[in-house]
Amino acid sequence: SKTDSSGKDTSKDDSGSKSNGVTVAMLPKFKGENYFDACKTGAEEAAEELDITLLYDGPPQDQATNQKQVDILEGWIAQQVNVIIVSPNDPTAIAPTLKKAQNAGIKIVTFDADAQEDSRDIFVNQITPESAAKGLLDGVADNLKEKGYGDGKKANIALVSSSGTDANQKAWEEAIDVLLETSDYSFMQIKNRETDVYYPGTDETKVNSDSATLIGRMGDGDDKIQAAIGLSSMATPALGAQFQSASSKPDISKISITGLATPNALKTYIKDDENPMNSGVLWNCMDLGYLAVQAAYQLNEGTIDESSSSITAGRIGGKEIVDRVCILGDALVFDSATVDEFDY
Amino acid sequence: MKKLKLATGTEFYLAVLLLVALILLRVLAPGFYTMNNIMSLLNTFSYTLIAAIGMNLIIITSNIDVSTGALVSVICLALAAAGKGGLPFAGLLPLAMLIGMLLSGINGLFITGMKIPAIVATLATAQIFQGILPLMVEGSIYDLPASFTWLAFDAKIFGVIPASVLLCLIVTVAALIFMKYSRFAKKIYAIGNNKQGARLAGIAVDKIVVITYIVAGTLFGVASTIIATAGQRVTTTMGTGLEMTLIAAVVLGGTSTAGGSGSIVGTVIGAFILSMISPAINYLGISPNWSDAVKGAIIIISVVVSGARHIKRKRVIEPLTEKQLRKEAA
Amino acid sequence: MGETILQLENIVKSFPGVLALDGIDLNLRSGEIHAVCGENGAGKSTLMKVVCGVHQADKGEMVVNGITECFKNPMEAYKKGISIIFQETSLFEEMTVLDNLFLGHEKTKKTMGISHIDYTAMREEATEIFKRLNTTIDLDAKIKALGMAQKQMVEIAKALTFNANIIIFDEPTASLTQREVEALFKIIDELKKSGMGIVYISHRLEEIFEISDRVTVIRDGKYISTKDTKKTTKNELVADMVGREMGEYYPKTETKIGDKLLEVKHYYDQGFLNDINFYLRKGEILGFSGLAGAGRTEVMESLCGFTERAAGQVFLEGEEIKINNYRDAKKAGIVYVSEDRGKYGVIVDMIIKQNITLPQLHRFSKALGVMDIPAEGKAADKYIGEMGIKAPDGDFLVANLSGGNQQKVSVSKALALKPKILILDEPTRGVDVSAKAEIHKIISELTQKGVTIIMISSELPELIGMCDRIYVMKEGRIAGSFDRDEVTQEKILIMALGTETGEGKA
Amino acid sequence: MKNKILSFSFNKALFVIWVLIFLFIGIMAPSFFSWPYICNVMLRNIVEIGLVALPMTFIIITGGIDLSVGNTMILSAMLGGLAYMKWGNIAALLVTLLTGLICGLINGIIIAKIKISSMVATLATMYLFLGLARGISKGDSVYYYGLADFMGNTSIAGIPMQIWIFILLAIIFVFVLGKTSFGRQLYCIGLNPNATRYSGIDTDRVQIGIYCLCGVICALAALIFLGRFTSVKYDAGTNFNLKVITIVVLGGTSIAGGIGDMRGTILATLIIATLNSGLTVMNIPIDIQTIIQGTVLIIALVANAVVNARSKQKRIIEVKKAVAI
Ligand SMILES: Nc1ncnc2c1ncn2[C@@H]1O[C@H](COP(=O)(O)OP(=O)(O)OP(=O)(O)O)[C@@H](O)[C@H]1O
Ligand SMILES: Nc1ncnc2c1ncn2[C@@H]1O[C@H](COP(=O)(O)OP(=O)(O)OP(=O)(O)O)[C@@H](O)[C@H]1O
Ligand SMILES: [Mg+2]
Ligand SMILES: [Mg+2]
Repeated sequence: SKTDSSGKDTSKDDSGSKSNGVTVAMLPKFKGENYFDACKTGAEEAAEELDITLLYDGPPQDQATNQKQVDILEGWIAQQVNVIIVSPNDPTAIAPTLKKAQNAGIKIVTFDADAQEDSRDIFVNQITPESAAKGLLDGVADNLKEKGYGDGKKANIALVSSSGTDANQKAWEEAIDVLLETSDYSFMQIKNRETDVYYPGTDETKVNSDSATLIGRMGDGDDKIQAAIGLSSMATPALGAQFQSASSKPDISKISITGLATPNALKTYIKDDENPMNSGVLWNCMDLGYLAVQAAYQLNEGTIDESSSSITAGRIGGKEIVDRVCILGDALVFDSATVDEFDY
Repeated sequence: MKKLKLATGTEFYLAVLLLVALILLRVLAPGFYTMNNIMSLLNTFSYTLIAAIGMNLIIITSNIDVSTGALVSVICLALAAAGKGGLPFAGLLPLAMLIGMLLSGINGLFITGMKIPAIVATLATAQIFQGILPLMVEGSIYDLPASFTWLAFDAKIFGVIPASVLLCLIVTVAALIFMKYSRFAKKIYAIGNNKQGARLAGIAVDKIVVITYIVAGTLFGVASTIIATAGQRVTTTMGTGLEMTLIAAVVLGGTSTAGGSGSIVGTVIGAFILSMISPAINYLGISPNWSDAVKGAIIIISVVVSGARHIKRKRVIEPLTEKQLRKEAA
Repeated sequence: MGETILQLENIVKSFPGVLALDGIDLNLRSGEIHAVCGENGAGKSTLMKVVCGVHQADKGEMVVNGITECFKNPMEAYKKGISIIFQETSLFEEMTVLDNLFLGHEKTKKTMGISHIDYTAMREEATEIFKRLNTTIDLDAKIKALGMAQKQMVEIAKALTFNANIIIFDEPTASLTQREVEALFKIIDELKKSGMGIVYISHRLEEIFEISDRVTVIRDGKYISTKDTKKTTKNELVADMVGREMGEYYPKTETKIGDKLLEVKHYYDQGFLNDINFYLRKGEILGFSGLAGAGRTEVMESLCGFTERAAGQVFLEGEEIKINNYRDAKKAGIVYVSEDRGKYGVIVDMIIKQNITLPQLHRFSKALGVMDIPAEGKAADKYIGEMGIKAPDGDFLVANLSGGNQQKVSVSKALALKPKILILDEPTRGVDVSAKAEIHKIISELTQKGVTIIMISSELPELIGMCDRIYVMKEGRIAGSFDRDEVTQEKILIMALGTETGEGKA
Repeated sequence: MKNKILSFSFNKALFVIWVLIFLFIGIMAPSFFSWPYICNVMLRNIVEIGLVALPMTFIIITGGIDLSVGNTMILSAMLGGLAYMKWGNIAALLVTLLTGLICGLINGIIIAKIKISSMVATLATMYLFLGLARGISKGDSVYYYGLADFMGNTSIAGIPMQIWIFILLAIIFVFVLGKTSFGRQLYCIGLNPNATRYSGIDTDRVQIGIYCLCGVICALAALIFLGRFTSVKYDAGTNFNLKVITIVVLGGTSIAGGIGDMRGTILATLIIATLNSGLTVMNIPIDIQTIIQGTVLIIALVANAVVNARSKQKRIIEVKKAVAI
């Protein structure tokens, strides 16, 4: 193979041997984290089935920025790949580059997070923001109610987001805000947006230290935080870990933690009775990667186009497409009973 | 006859600054003083200080290391790889120290052997280290076993104090003793003060510099162990940007980047102030977005103030008025 | 006096461009104080640096305590029983006095098998030494906080921390007060009685007569004589020191001396200079003499705006001028050539023409500030020719020139500014004999061209040979002045040393 | 002139290295050899770093360093972007450039007047500028606007705007450093600041001047950067300083000051640009690109050290000859 000096960052075997010569390039927000690794596994599976070349590259974790993504995209545009699948760090900022790609005849699929609508052909959405927000809030609401919060007693919640510019997290935050206004969830509140929504970015050490600070602020009382929700697949395990390593742990009968993350990343904490994290929220990441590559391939082949209202995607079957958005499904909430059923 | 002399000059001013800040926090952000916050702060402080002591040694010899961040990332990842295989903490710590010694030693050899200024030499090795990482692993190693997170999750002194604090205490005390009672430390200072003079005094300058890098590398290894084992996942970027924090802590602690001066006590205070800023700001109800600005402002103010003090000291004799001079002459 | 403990034979040492030592013999016995004297630059310090391993001799033999030695660094020499107090301090500024005293040979002891520094022992010994030296310096103070005299004391104390039987003092008293000098002499006497051999270098002749047993004179790197101090006189010694035939090297040509060009009245700087008054007449060569550190450089640097002045007036051609920085001085036609050629004079890593044009880049540049390289070359060629700089052309790297030629570049740089008043600070320092003569010739020629010159020099024959008038400075003041026809070396020395009340006219 | 010959041959070596890399990549990945790619990707992507490397060469030649460049750039972009939202394009331009200027002025004054080492001073301002950008933007991105779009995304005669700007400035900087008296002063300060001051040159003013210049160029780069990436976040300047310094050092400028050549910097810019985009085209992931860049830098450093040691030896021999004259 002439280009695979690294051997592991691309899943293509030898571009020459691919019979149908379609090249799909996949760009995660950043590389090397369970979530996107699971997506990648699904994507590779689809590429294998379809016998196409899959390029996979992304920014390193601490540089999950639009700039890095644009740098990589420009390389792919120059190479004239057939389809680009991308999970943008910044939906607005990436749009011009995506449009440039489209002008060069490249199809654009967004997955995991959307870009500006006019800069992509299809968005493979894992979940609607509403469904995600509901899953997350349910994760803590039931738990908090069990612990004595409710109508008479307000609970303060805090969010650990990512960098503050990603479309998903923004959408989920907004959806959470909306839900908090509804009666079911109105006993919970975000008291101070300045300090109670953390944006540590994607650097592990920073995520850890912000999570530690938040855990330190948790406990019983109006000036404390009662529920922490991780909005990124990095933040949630960090919350679990920082609780685990906290010296004088906040009273677990008064607090609750949940968030988005892959089951494997949360297994330890969910199963631990001493840890206030009882559930995690996610969707099937492998299916997400699989579906994205399927959609990409079919766009390129012309099997589907802007006006299609459904797609038949190999092993996961048919999915609906509405307004060029293809939804994978609902939130997957796992707890100590079900967490072992997954392996990613 | 022995005078008790804890701190002088910069250290003193810093300690006062810190004290004032701590008192203000007591008033303005009572939540800051919860056990939990103090302990999590101490944990951050631990690894910052351990690594900063290493950086301090290097800077005293009038060299510098901008590859520390990358180096720490490499060690963290190697640790994770070993930890995934079930190596317990008792094995992780020595392993980290060993890798630190090796890589940092390479830095030292490179600088002294090729006679390349430390800042560019380590700039180059930083890129190499950073580049090695993706060869080792793509992105991160996760699902680490319980044995890996033992230090962070389970090792608690009296059930509350994180063991990292103990590590830090051991390193700090050892460093204090080492800097005061070892002949080696005197050589480090002498080199930083006056390389040529040190050579005249029969000091093997290059050898000492390399050893200093090795010692610092060992400390980077210890710090890496704390950083790496904070959770069940280790990424390729665990140490990113750490070098700047360390240099800032050292400089804030009164060590001159020109070399030859600097104390462990200063570095302790410097590291503490830097570790404190983020949580303090959060507890004060200020958006964390301002924490870097506060950091920068504190460094600038302290550097400028001590620099201005320096300028004043140079002009020993106050300008006298003509009359006074005349009187004296008479 | 006992047996010989240090024997030097035919020591030769050269530096690029300078033959610093040319066959020196010296013999030091135990229990003797052996003075070494000579003019500035005679090679005394270099000789001692060779002895203690800072430099290695090109030729010659050194026998220490009966063994032939060649030390690679001073630490080796210390360990073999030689300790030295350097002329320029070699202390570590940011470290404490105690650390400096024992650096490289700290006292150690073992606690639980681990060897560590024994501060108590070091402190005891240091206190002991300071008591003997009759001074009180805080052992925990940093060197940078000390004054010159205290630093000097630390140097002496440092030498005493070694178990040496040979101690070399290179001008130890230059910055000590009388009380400290007396204490030092007591120490030296004590050391002598305990059987040590002491080499003592000083410019203060009366000191030499007070304490030394024998005195060796070197001149221009050559061995001149060794005499019993008791059997010689001050005049004999001075004659040995300066002894060359006068006049030969100083081609002074008579010029017409005009009116007062520059006058300085009641001038003070930020603390050291004290009521400086002098004047300069058109066309003359005005000399400034004094011991090292008397303040000559200080006066000129302050006058040229490098350091702030506190009070006083400066008149140029009768009109008062204010000089706030060197650019003002240049505008007024006053140009300074520094004594420290390497540090302040020339940029050795640049070529000759770039050095010469540096003070007036605007004159050698065209529109948009473009350097006019041909013009630079022309200027350089002019001075290479006029000054006799030994270089093929202006593109020659200054570092590759000998010291004398570098000095000529430094002077050329100043001359290119077409100064009215040219201040030459030690223009012949570190310059070999023939180059010296050339520079003197250049100076004479300059006066013919209407340049008025102030010349600072530590070499008396040079001043006497070249100058129309000489001011003598002492401790930041002008001690007096001499006209050309009345001056002798002895008179200047006496005034500079300030031992006898032979006040000249102020 | 020894220096000149030395740097000239070093430049030649750089040029050869560049040609080799260029050809190698071109042969390995033919898609690289297309004019649109070379011009729109390879060159366009390096412009910001290349631009800042120009004044950085000045600074390093005087023996200084500026670690705050990346954050100066981002802070200028931020404030400019905010000014646009309030007052429009012209104000944005003024605010951007003024921010850069003030950042540079702060650096210059701390370094030249308070005599703090340039490393410490700019390390501190690096944090300050980063923090200000973060605090002011509250962590949000600032998006591009008309002027930035114009600077970053328009082409003139088929060549992107920013490349024209770079070419123009590169010519000016080569000219100023190599030909003018100002350039001469920079070398002099780097080689011997004392002697320069004793020649009557206001070294403080020159120093402050070049840090200001650097700030302004950072601001210019900020406009282009913002245009090209369409948005800027506070942390986008991380590592920018090291990238710039890498280029300057690779170009043969000595970190100790006094030695350096603007043409070397420009060649090094080309080399890094070629490596960056060439390796991308070859589908070598970006992290491996770092290792290659590091290796190239090490080779350059070692080559430089060897050349310097040789020239020093030569000088000693020549001194001996000169003594013989
Ligand atoms: N490292 C050196 N490189 C070149 N020349 C040197 C060096 N050290 C000394 N010289 C020269 O050697 C000569 C002798 O200098 P030395 O310092 O020994 O004189 P000295 O007799 O001690 O004078 P002083 O009374 O001023 O101390 C001088 O011409 C000096 O410039
Ligand atoms: N402001 C000051 N306060 C205290 N001491 C000072 C001050 N300025 C100068 N001195 C000291 O005064 C002395 C004057 O030095 P200067 O260089 O002017 O003497 P000099 O006669 O030119 O001697 P030489 O050139 O032979 O060294 C030096 O020892 C210097 O350290
Ligand atoms: Mg001497
Ligand atoms: Mg002088």
